[in-house]
Amino acid sequence: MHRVEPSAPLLDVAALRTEFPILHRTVHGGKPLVYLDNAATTQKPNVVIDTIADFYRNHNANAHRAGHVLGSEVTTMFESARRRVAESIGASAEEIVFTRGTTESLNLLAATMSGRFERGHRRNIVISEMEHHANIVPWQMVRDRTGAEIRVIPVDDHGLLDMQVAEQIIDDSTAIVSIVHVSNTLGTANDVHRLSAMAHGVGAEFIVDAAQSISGMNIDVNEIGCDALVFSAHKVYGPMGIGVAFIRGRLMESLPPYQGGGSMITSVTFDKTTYAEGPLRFEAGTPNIEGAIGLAAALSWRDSLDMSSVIAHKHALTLSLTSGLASREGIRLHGTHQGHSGIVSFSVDGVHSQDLGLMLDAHGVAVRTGHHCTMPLTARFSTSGSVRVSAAVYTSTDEVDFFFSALDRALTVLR
Amino acid sequence: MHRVEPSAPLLDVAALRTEFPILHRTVHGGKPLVYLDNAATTQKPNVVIDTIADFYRNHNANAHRAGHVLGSEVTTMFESARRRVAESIGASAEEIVFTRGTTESLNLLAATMSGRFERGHRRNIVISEMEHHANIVPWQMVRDRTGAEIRVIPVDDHGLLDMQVAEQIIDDSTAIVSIVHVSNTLGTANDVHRLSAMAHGVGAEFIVDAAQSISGMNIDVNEIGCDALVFSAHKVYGPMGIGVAFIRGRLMESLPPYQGGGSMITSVTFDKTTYAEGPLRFEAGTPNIEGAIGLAAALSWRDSLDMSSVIAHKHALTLSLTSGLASREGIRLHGTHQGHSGIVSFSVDGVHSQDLGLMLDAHGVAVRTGHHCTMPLTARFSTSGSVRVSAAVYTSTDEVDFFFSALDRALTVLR
Amino acid sequence: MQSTKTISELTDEIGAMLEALPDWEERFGAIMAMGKELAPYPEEFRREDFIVKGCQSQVWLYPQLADGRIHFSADSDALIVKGLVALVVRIMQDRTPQEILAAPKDIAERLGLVQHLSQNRSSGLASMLKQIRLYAVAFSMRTSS
Amino acid sequence: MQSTKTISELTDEIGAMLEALPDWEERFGAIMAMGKELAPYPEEFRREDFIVKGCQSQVWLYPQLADGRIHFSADSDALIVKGLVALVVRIMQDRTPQEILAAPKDIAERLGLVQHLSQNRSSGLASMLKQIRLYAVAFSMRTSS
Ligand SMILES: Cc1ncc(COP(=O)(O)O)c(C=O)c1O
Ligand SMILES: Cc1ncc(COP(=O)(O)O)c(C=O)c1O
Repeated sequence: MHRVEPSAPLLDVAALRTEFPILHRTVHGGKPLVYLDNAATTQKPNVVIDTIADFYRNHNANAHRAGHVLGSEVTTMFESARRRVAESIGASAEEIVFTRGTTESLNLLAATMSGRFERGHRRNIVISEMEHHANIVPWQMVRDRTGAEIRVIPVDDHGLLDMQVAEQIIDDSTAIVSIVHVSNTLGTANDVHRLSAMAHGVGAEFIVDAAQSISGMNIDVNEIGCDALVFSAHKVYGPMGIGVAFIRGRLMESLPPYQGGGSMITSVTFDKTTYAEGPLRFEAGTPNIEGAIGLAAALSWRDSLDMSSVIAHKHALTLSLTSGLASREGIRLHGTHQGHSGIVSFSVDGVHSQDLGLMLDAHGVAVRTGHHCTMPLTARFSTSGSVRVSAAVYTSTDEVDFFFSALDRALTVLR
Repeated sequence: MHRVEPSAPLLDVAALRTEFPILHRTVHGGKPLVYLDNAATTQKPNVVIDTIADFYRNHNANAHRAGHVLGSEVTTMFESARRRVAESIGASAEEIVFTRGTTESLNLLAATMSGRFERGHRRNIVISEMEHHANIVPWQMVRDRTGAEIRVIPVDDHGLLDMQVAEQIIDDSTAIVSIVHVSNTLGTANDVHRLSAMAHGVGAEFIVDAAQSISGMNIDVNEIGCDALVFSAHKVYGPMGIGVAFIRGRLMESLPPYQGGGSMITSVTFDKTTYAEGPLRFEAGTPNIEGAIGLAAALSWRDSLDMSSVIAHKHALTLSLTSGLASREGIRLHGTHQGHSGIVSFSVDGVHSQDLGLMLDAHGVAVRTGHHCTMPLTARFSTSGSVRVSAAVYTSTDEVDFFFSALDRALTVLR
Repeated sequence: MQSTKTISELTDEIGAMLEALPDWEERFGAIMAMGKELAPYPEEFRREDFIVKGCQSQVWLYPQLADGRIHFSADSDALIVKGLVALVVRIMQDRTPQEILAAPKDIAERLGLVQHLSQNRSSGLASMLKQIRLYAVAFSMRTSS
Repeated sequence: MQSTKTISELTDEIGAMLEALPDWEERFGAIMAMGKELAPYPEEFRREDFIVKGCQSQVWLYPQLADGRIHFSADSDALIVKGLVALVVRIMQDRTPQEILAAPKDIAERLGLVQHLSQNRSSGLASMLKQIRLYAVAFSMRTSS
């Protein structure tokens, strides 16, 4: 987690909001939309929408294979997008694989790394109790195929990983440690540096699920020291259907291909096929070029903001949310982090989370309720799921105020 | 292949072209773009571009999981897109899985059907010599894992499948027959009805790669009788990063999940996870909702055209191309179909296909050269690859004329 | 008690009633009020087998055949969803399996403004309707044999 | 023969020359003409080992160290690509491995209008430059040891 610098220049949220057309729409016959479901997906600024439209209006072709000018333009755009992604996380372009999203990135890693469990003495993978299903189910599939063991770092009542248990279960029979950077349900930021050191200390590989951290912090894969890091474009102001698996060079070289098809081969005969090197080996078929270019535009937009101001703004929002909730009776916060993820989950005694979500929606406030694709974690804190409020860089303090007035009204009706 | 009806109303190509902004751009300093690489990817009409922009400007949210109004809207749009896709190929919505494209669809099928080869007496899969790498490599991966045998239907000098050999090698030890509908290299349309009957006659399952046929013919999965059919949106005027696997209900029920993550589960604990039924089981993670909606818009656009007119127009283009090429000296057509795919490949004695492609590009004419991701097939006809010209519904006869004048000029320089 | 109106009539009537309300807060209020009028759910049937799958909250639905008509008991741990299942039960209560099977397929849509809820998978409206239809199929086979 | 100009100067010069041509037909003409001036490729080195990977056509590139400088022979079965490899060889011919390794990394880009070709992976321009660099690394290790 980044330090919050009190001296950071104030973010001009009103100006930012003008760049997001959807923030000006109304719902349910005239109610302003108050979008607080940003952990599910973020909205897109004009520059991303326009980049996509411009791509199809002026450039569209298939990359890599074409000998014509459109093809060259598009290959340049696609490979610049790869460099742009690499730059923004401190990687090199050869380490960036484009996927459909975080989920596919983790499936790709799980499937191609599963050989780790088939030979040698390293027989377990360590994840945590706060993982998204995307970082649980692919490993369960590997387990079912290879007999690998899944070890789980538990979460304490504050919503923090139990690092003492982590120290114990990450041992020299561990092949992989794969941990979420910022929890999509609790908003907790995990100490990935320490986990990275633990993993490497026993010779295991370390994977970071950065789906929720990519939009609100500067990420440097070398500073973290991870072997792989994954995220989705749609959670960082970019389009759907595109995501990233950063895979460190020496790890990438050791991995077999994932899907087969065009682009990922060097030669094909019916007897024998040889595979391309580098990221192309993992990008079978026509890639989502539109998506890659849209993602690059989104990351450039993100990088045009002063990150310390973003952090200060989201820290302030997070504090208003947690303190406002804590001051109301009968509300239980799930996790008590004081960070800047903008994500806060809670439940209300005697009120079903779904009722609360629907009532808030009646006022135009969009939040998420349920298990948030983290069933094991959510079950730990509440049987009826939780209400999750998640702010983005364009969330205004007025919106947080409006959320609280809607919450109070909803609770009056529901209790 | 559809019958070409001579009475079909004439397509108003000039009017169609106004809907495609990219067709009005110039390349290399003022040369009008003559885009004849449509088999690689098609251009997008305004309605598709606008649908995508509108989605992000006014609706964007994550589908399925949200309890708020945006989420409901988007779920409705996403599931209507699924119904739209289903309708346009005569399937039911529960049989439509959204993937990244043809390549992923075939990988999904190969991976989830690979159990077929691990038990029982059916130990081979039949493909053809004219398959795209996407319908070769995934099966080779399955072969390497399970020991399955790959049998190949050869192609004759006319570029047609040798159906006599097909009859012999499709036998009661065949588990799957997977064949391209229209060859992306030769333009040949295969007799999928007959192949379907052959496959089912021995109790095998039949898969159709419709990547090239979806844009230019009406496809009805029941009429073909296939068990699965796959295609990419970007080849039918739709966006990149989205495709379809139609999987017939009873086949789908029998398949294990492919990737793991959110949406495809019903419950997750660290011990045991249960999977959703229907297409959602194969759609782990946030889907490419933008893409699905864009694809639906593209299919609606396609369906707004009179298909018999499209076929007549593309038949005429195909005939001009083949007859124009045949009338020039030293040019060898690869395959001699007289169909309406708009795809024609050729090589020129003593001229390297790449030189020809680059020279045509110098005049603004975009064609594809090389192996077209069908190495085994291309190698059969020429060692230096081929030049492929591929027309779309918006290709004008003027463009074909321009292609021939550029070709003549290029050959003068190159020979 | 079975309504004297047809399934179709009752659906449109409830749809119109909900639509007439000024906003969603009121609509949810009306829906929750329907939930409060539900007869208590028999505790012996609060079992896994009678849970309707595909709802974010727990929904129980228990059918009983008497005199050729299906009588439903229902409950949910969430108030709005309990109201929704009450609404559905009110439409379908004490009908013959044949009546239920002949009911229009677009009940969710015809509830009009509830479309928001019906498209919202977590509300489970579609799952409830599907479950009722499945029970009707099962009972119709039993009564006809 | 090694040019009296530096790699960088020669690159810019060729870039400017190509750019000055009115269109791509002429540019390809000029490039093909360079290909025709290539010394014949020694048949004994027309071997798999000397094929440059990553080009759509076949490209052979054979390096020889003499007096501390690398002399390249090259060929291709396609005319334009043969011109391209001739162009690259002209810039890099008879240089020391150190000179080659110190050469600017953006030669492809600085060839200016050839950018179209350099981004066009099938032309293999990037692969040729990479292969030359690899040979320079290999020879520099040999000369320094
Ligand atoms: C016949 C055929 N099959 C499969 C593919 C692969 O499609 P995609 O690259 O969109 O996955 C293509 C196109 O490249 C094709 O033409
Ligand atoms: C922490 C985390 N991991 C993984 C995912 C899965 O991302 P996607 O659905 O984009 O594949 C999400 C978002 O849903 C997430 O928040």
